[in-house]
Amino acid sequence: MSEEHMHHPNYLKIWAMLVGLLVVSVAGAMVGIRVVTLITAFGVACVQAYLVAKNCMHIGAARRFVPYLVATALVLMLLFFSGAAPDVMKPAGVNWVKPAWQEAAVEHDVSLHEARH
Amino acid sequence: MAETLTAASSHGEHAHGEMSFWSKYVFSTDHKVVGLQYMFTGIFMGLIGGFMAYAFRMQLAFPGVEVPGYGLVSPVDYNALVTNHGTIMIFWVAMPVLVAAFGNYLIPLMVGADDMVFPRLNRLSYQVFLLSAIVLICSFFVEGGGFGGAWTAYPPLSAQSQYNLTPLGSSLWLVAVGLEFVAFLIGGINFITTAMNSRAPGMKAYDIPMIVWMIVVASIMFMASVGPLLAGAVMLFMDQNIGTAFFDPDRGGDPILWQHLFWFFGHPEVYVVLLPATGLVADIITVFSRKKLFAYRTVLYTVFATGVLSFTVWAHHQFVAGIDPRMAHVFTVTTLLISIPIAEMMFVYIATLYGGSITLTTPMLWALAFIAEFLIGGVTGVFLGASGADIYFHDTYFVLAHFHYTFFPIAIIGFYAGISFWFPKMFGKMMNETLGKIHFWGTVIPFNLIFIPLFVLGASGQHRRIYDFSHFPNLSAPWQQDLRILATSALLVMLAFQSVFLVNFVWSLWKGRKAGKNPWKSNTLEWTAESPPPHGNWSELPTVYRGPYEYGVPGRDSDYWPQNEPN
Amino acid sequence: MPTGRLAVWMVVVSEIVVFGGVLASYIMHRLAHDAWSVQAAHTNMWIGAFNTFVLLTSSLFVAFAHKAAEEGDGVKASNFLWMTVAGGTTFVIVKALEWTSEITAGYTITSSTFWSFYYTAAGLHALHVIAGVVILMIIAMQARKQMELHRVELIGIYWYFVEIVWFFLFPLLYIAK
Amino acid sequence: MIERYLPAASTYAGEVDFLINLILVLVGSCFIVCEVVFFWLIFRFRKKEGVAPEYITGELKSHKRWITIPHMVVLVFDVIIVVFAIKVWYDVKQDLPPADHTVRVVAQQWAWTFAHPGLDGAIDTADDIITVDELHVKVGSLYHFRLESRDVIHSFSVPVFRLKQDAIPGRVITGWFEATMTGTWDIQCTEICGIGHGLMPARIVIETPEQHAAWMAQKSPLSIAAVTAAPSAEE
Repeated sequence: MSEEHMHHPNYLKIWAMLVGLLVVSVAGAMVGIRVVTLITAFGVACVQAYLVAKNCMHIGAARRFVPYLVATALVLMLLFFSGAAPDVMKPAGVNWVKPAWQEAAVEHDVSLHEARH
Repeated sequence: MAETLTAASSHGEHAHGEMSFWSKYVFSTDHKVVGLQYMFTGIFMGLIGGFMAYAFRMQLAFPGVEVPGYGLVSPVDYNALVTNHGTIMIFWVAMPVLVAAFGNYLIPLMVGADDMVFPRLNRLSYQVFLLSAIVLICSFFVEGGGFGGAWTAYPPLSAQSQYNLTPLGSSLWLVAVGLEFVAFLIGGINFITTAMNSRAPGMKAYDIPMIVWMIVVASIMFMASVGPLLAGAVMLFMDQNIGTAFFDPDRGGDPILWQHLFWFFGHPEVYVVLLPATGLVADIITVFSRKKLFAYRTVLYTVFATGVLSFTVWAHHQFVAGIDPRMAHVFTVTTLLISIPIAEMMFVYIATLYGGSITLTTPMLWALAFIAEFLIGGVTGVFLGASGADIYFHDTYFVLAHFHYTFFPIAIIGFYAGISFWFPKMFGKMMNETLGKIHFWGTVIPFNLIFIPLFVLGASGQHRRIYDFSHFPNLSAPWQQDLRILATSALLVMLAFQSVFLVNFVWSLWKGRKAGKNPWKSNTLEWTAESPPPHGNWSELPTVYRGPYEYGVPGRDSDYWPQNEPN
Repeated sequence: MPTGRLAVWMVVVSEIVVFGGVLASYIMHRLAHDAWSVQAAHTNMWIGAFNTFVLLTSSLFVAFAHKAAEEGDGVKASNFLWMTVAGGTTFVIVKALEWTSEITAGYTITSSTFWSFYYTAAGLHALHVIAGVVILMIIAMQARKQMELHRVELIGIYWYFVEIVWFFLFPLLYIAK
Repeated sequence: MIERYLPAASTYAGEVDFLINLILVLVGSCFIVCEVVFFWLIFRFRKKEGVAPEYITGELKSHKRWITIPHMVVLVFDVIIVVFAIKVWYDVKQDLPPADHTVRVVAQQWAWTFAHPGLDGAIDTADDIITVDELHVKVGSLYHFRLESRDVIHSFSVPVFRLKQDAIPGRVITGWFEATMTGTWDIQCTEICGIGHGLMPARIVIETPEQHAAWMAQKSPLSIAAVTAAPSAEE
């Protein structure tokens, strides 16, 4: 096996934390306030991912190059998102519009409006 | 642990002693055999790609004429030919020959390892690659013909068969490209781990030959950029065959998304093939000018800078493709920024020549031609990266000539430089210098005569992927047709001269002078093995004492100082 | 650093960008189309939460297996790995039942782009789970014979990665409505 | 460089050409210096008997200068090019001056359909003049074009205007041009759009206001109606 034995944290404790976080994210969704739901859901996902990467995947025990590369991959995805979103995510921009998307959004608003009344 | 494991597995292979032809050459796990398999497959695909170029260039020069050996080039054929010429030359020639063939052959030899760390994965990588090549070739012969929507495969044209009329051809094309990516992901992981973990004792980061660094950085870039396109390929495949609407604007999708997914990979891909070529040029010019590489660390930093910046420039391919005009400003700045590390790399190579003792052997000629020709490709890129000028040049023959001035030096000149330099190591024989020089001039001069006319045609507004320009009054002036004929004639000459290379290759294999271990008096480790190296490379693995470019060190009798020679 | 571990991390990095491509595309569309919340309301959060729990627990066993393998106890490691296999299989079965009910309710992959993304992202993840289960079984059989014990750690890293992807898929597909 | 092959026929064509010439001069001079130095070095340091190669690491500051100074020059040139490129791009693509007229350009496999405003001066009315593969514009008037595609991606390129814009299905993209000389020129589709991509030529006819009025009188549905109505009024 590896030269140095890995430091093994108490996996049961981490498992309990992860389950607790899962309960939090489900509970956040039950509250019914959109902002709270989104914050708990994605906040929990990030915390869970960090816990697993640090304690179970032992990312710290890997060569320093590895966490940098993982971080780079994540940054690249952020970069891709920010490069593509101004075109793909928007129904209109400078000197261009997507008529079908705008119509769909209007229809959705109308149906929401009708549903409320 | 890793080292003992690899050693154990490769010794397991040795234990068989005399292996049958099949296990020695076809299903071999030896990195050298896998590298040569990649190389010969690449050459074979290159012949197909060259033949395609011949067919459509003939059509352009002599519209409607029966092309000898092909027949009439219909508009359908024309589109399929240009599409598959581009796809083949980038994914099935440049990638396998530069990254996989030289990477497989050279990395273990240059870092002093007996094989790749995962020999069986290496074999798998080649098998997947071969399968992808077979799928691609099959796609030409299915009903409806090969895919004809350009190598960029923009949907909705590529996504919906009522538009492209090649329902099966476009799906097979996509599957082939996807398989090819998987092959190179597997191969790339092998290159990175081998270079990081199997280096000879004493070989520190700055003692690694440039080509190894470059292939490793290229593999990392490939690994980090190909994912979104693989995901996009899955989405496009489902659009084609299941009826989803990821790229269909009428049903909530967006065709521009594909362009972003494609070019987010597509631009780093250019540097993925560029870096290995520049790496081998660095190794060759230092040997034949008997000079230490000028500012080794600077070169390395320029490589890293290029690698990082290359991820930030992708939308310059989409300036006029419907992206928001404000985004073009960002991508113009990043695109022109990337010219700095690349220019610096070229400056370093030119500076390396200073004070040298230059012999113009065939590999050196190729390496110098790479620098001279790539400079043209580099400077013409500035016209296209500057958003305002790109409005005019986008999708004209100017673009086409520009990227052929980058890809031809990379893939073809780079390949010939590498093969003429490492041929003695690969096959134990020297190549014929006279034939090599005839082939060199017979390739490089016609190459310029093909593409300089195309720059002029592009500047006069000639746009791409048109099978017959006589429908466009502004493009059918006699002087324009003359330039097209000139380009085609030069292509024919260039293709004919490639037979000199094939003759030289076969003749040298058969009758070439015995090479010995180190015919070029080079420093790097591969030259300390037998030519050709046996399975396992060395009977005793080498130890490294210094960097790879210690040529002409003052106070020594010989002008070179091999890496493995104790002080 | 052991070669195998380095290689698995490389696999993880290349997978991050594959899933990153799908998820970035999905998020862009999701933010662009408020109307998708109507479609997203039809996914069942409780099934998703149950599957999260199953994956969480299965990777607990992988952690135990890794520890056992380091101590050289292949049989114990193998037992834990088989429990992980059971978890992965449960995940796939639950997923299959869930999809069956959605498809019979009329929400197929071509119903709308939301459902296309839903099936693509979850399907790609499920394929990774299935592949992981197959590899886990091979390694469990080897570990029982005390062979290749270092591989227990390697499949563990991959399995955790699959789990982390699910951590993000769960809110994206089931909670954000 | 471009005017030698193709006249400049729009208000911004001169700007684009100037940018291209500027880049040509800047990178061209870099390129020539590089190649001259390169070939001179190959000649000067060819192998001579008894002359040993020099040992230069390139790590010394005095040596690195030979790299860093050209590198700064490239940087300065880049900055100049970026400034002009952004200026041109802003004028051509981002900033829309107020229009005199608007035309609708619709691309499909494999033809261009142009909707010109008729006598009422507005598009999307009964008075529109619809033409296929022929766009008529007045010299000296500022046009907006609304670009659409019915099926796949096409690209609307008018080389004499130095104008190019892809037509994306699902999007309406607006751009502008103002012609400065009369004549008839090519419109190209520059994005591959299927098997008929090579058969998608159109023409742009730039006319004097008088010619344009005459053309409009002949083609406009309103004036045709007036002409057919006129004889009965005279009788």
